[in-house]
Amino acid sequence: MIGQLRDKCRRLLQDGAVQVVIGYGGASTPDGMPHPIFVRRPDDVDKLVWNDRCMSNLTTYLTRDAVKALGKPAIVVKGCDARALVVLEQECQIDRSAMHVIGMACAGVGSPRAPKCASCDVHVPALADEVIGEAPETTGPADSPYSELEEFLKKSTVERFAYWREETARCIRCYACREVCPTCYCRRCIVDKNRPTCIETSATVKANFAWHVTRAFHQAGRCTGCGECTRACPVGINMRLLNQSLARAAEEHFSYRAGTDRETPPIIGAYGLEDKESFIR
Amino acid sequence: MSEMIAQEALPGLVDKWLAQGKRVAGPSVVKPGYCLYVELESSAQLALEGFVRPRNSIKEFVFPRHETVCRYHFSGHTVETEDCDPPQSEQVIVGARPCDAAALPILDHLFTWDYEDKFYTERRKATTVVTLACQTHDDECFCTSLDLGPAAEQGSDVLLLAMPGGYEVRCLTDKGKALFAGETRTAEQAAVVPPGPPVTVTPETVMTYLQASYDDPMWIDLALRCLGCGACAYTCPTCHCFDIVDEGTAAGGCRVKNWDCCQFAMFTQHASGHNPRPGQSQRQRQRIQHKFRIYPEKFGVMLCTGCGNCARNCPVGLGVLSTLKEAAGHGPVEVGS
Amino acid sequence: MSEDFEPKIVAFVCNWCTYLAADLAGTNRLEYPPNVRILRLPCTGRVDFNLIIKALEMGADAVVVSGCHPGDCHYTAGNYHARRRWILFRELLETMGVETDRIFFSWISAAESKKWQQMITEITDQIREMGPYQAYHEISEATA
Amino acid sequence: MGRIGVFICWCGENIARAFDMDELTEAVAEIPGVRCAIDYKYMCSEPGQALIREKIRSEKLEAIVVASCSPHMHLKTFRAAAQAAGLNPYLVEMANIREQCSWVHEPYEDETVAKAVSIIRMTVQKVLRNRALEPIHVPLTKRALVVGGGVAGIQASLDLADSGYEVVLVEREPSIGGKMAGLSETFPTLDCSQCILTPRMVEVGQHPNIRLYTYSEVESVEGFVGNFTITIRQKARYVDIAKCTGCLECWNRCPSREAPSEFDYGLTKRKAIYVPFPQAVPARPIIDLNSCAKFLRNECGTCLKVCEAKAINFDDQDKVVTEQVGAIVVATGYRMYDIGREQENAKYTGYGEYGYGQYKDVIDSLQFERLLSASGPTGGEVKRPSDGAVPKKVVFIACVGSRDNAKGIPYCSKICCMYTAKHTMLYKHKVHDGQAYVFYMDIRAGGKGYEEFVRRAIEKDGARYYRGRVSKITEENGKLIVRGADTLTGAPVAVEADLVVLAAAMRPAIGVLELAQKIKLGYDEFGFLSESHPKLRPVETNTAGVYICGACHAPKDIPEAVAQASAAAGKVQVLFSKGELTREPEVASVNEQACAACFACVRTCPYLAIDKAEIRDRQGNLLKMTARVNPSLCMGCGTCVAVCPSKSVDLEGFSEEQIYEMVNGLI
Repeated sequence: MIGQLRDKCRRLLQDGAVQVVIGYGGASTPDGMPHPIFVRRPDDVDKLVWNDRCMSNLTTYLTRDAVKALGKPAIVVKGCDARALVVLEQECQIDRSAMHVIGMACAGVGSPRAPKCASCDVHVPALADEVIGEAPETTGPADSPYSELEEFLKKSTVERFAYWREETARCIRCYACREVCPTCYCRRCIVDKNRPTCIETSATVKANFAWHVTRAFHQAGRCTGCGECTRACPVGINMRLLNQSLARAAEEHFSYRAGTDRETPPIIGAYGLEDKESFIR
Repeated sequence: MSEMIAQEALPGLVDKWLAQGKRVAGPSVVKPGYCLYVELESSAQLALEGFVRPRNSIKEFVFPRHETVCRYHFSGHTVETEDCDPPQSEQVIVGARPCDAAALPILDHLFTWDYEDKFYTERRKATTVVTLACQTHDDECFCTSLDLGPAAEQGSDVLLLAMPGGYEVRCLTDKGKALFAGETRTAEQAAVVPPGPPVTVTPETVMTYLQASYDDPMWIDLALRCLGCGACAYTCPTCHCFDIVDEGTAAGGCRVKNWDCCQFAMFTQHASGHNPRPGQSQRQRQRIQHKFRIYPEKFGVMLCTGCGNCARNCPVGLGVLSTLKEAAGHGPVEVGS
Repeated sequence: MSEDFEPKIVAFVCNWCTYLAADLAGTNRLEYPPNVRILRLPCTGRVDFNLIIKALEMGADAVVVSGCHPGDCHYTAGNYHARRRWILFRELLETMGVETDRIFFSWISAAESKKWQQMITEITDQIREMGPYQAYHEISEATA
Repeated sequence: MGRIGVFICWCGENIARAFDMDELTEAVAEIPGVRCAIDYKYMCSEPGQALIREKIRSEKLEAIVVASCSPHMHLKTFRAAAQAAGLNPYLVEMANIREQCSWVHEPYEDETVAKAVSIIRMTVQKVLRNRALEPIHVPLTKRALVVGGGVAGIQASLDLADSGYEVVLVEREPSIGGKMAGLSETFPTLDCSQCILTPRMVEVGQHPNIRLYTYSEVESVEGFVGNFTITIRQKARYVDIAKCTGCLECWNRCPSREAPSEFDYGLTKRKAIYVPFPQAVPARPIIDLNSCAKFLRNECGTCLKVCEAKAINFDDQDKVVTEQVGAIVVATGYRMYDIGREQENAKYTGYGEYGYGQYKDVIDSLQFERLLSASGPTGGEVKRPSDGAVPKKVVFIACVGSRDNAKGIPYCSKICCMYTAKHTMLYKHKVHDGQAYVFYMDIRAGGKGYEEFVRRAIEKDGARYYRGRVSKITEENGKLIVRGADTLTGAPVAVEADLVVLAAAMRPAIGVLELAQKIKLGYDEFGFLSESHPKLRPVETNTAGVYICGACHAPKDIPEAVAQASAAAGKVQVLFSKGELTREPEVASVNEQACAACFACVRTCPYLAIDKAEIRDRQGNLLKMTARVNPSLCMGCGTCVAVCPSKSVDLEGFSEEQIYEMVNGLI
């Protein structure tokens, strides 16, 4: 696979079809996680690597000015990462035709495997210009994407609140969750807006709670479940649960799964006359 | 010959401090894979083995991420302000890593050299640091490159070193002595100081390079993958930037001091809209230049203890060590597939 | 529950239906408990979830969002957009353990002054029964 | 800290009976930012307003709060008072302590008093963040586009043209006149339809203020109220109507007569070059490609030879023209429900059981209008299509499609009861020994002289009415057997008819949805265009500057369509009555630097008031994309603000800051 990937990227760069390949490169330690690299010369394609430790969702770089300035990109994506491309395209953040998408067939990443991999149904990326590697033999997703959430929801309201109180109390407001997220691309995050202060910047439980509500809800109908926020969090806040909760709601109420359908408009900004209202007095 | 405390006696001592009303902080596994320094409610939470070092640093017990420095409230048409005092209660940080403790003298200097920040100094005065020498290290550790090591004593009041059956107790200050008075017994042998990580860079070469490389395009390349979050700075034992904001309602509010990070675009954003460090490359350069050139030029000491937290916590594996290696001309370690 | 607990209820209402219903309740002298604080907004479509959180941070024991019935929005569709967001937001609050039985959504037309009166009376009684929203008040006061 | 004046009104006893007004005023005076708090018995009275004006000046107030009744009651009053004192009117807010406090809560209770103070505090918090605003001025092109040249479009065009405004009238067919031009006589007065309509058509054709585009369609609509750019496609007619003198020699000499006449609904044939009907406007011919030998087989060319004006042009092409207008009136009218089996939409099922399209003598009511018309194929004599015999028994079936959910339409088509009565009457007047039968569901004859008209058809002209549906029509021995039921007697009814006339439901004209999408109009599930408000804004739409009239909105008869057309014209005149448009400034605007250009707001805005825009540097390089609000279209609902994740769009008058500070006032 890696040979194919390097050959392809070498050709793309040699032909001038792209100016930069956004891929995975060497780790700082032998067993470490390959980190994002930006290959601009055909001679450097041998720096590209591919293994099951390629965690990063590189699509987060597509909206960054410094990366955009490098010229037309080729980007290496896993199936789960590619879903973000759909969201970015729907939200006018990328021009799909102005990039080359190299999809990597993937049997799962992380050791132990990332939680998302158990429910993976995108071993082969959609929307790719080509796919490198063979689809792994699977018998479909091993697990529901919402099993962790469903287990969690068995707790009482009081227990759930106590859980989030404890989780969010640890938050140091480093915003790694925001920065690593491909669909958190605002130029000025609401939390950085101080007239008015919707969410205080202090790392208090109150403000942290409000921040996590906000981060999660801004992903409603947009989060593609790549799990980068949770992976990036230095203090281990389980944001995945919150994302799952909204993804499940979108699927349940609006039959919508973010990043799977280029044609259906995003659910926020649209409405249905028949939307549920049993909870409305 | 050495003073020691038995393995099983240490938890009891921690609980004793707690019973004395002290605030005690130490490493604790809050969930699998996440060992953090936290305020302990009992010794049962304390974790001293099974990890290289906690993902955060002890700075938050002397320089908390959020602190109220004064309060104000409206009274009719006047505003009344009320100064806040830092807590005076004694605290013990137990199980600190030498690379954490070594940051304290740096912070001590920083918070007092031109203005005494009483919120820091009062807390610091009331703090006793019980450091545990490192038994292990990982590839991100580079304390030895900064003249520190697994049993470095800087900033510690007590240094514990693992030995069979317990810990050798080296009381380095009066505060430390007081804390362990009557709690130790004499042992036949002394603990063996474990080896530290290999020296990989030298401050001198880095300094020389940084002095010459302000406009090196390396910064642009290097910063491409930087996402601009604060995971490195907020878990760094020496990073100390903060932001002062007012938070309040129609009744009044408080002026608070919160951690801030030079990697945020907002950090240097002017009210005019101008930003002197508009891109991530300028911000990355600033972080490295500040730690390894600007600060040492001014105060004679590097703003880094080689703990490696930046690299461990960076979502894209960008730590100061790899940057320094690149800066020193060694080039980053590349690992093929 | 302490006898003198007075629930603090914040209502975000649209200018064209529920605000007018509350006006009409006044004109008709339909008495209800004074615990509710009404914030007039142009449309339920303008009500962002952050406002609900902010109200809880300010010590609200209950939050009401109310506007025109579906099909009656002064701006054609603002309430439909709002409804869709509430559907999603409620799920998030459920997951986070926020007491969704303290957060009320309703459609009250300009003519339904009686409904306004009844709803506010009921909610006030219910919250008086439930007591203050202690769990949220606690996190609002906790520092870290 | 602000210099806010708070004026607390007693409203006689209405407010004052609930509070100790002195204490309330003292408490309010203590609210941070309040410069002075003053109570008065009737703040809205002239002395009250004078007090406000005086204090604004003497205390140099920066903004004021009037604590009294609902803003729906007096906000305008107090804003005007402030303006008279030189204070920008948008720096005035009201605290509603009457409807929402003193009238509904226990007087003098602590909680009641606390609530009043709280309401005022929140309002002070808000007004501290109010900004002085100026009305928005929008330039205005005082020309109107009318789409559709039926009776409604004609009426709207003439009203506008007569009041001095230029009108661009676009009609899809080769002539204006619409459905009404083909009708015989009109209920309830039995005036000749053409006699009343054709002079109006001529007027349109000759009016100096009307630019008429027939055989043309609206291709695109860009812009917004006051400033629309319309692209119109003039379809190739192969006759240059500017050169054509209307001698109609071509028509006379054309050898082809193969094509079914559109005007006669297929009851007759017409030539390949033809004028739709003699009174057509413009009275100029058109060549039908599909029946002309020149186009089909490259033969003939007779018309070219005989035309002295050299107006025939076989190489004619569609032309696209653009027009600038400030307002649009949509009057696209209706079409009939497709009665036969063939349907373009699965929702509508048709009436296969009635044999329409299968039996020649089962016709629809518009065809019957042609049979009754003096200008029709039979010269006004009632002769049935199959053999030209005069039918002695004619069955009229009402509600064919209408009010029949099973057939896809639940609504009443409104005019069928009346024209069916008219049909029986006109038939009787022409065939004295004939008998008319009517199957109906209910008689709906609301309207001036309508009920009397139906009674006349029954009582004077002897039409036999059966209240019941027809289940099936069959043909036996040259007769149409109409089987139905008379639900009033409970007996089955079978009539041996010579002719059956079906009163089909009205549906919106073909293509109206495409037009609605171009103009961004709402429509219902049947394709009828949506008015802005059913009671108060019946001819306005949610797209500012666009109005609707006639049957494109809902089934209606001629008087209603005409009344609505005049109403729409009136609304356009109101719009055009000022030099430019002035709008309330409480609209949304985008912080374009902060905007991430996700365009959630664009998707959300009910008024399509937000556009995707580019920010370029001086060299023309694209710096970034941004959302941009068109203040001439924004209605100020603020839905965009709620969906903007970064709050880069904000709404004047209900800004983020104002609202959050109000919530911060909830102490």
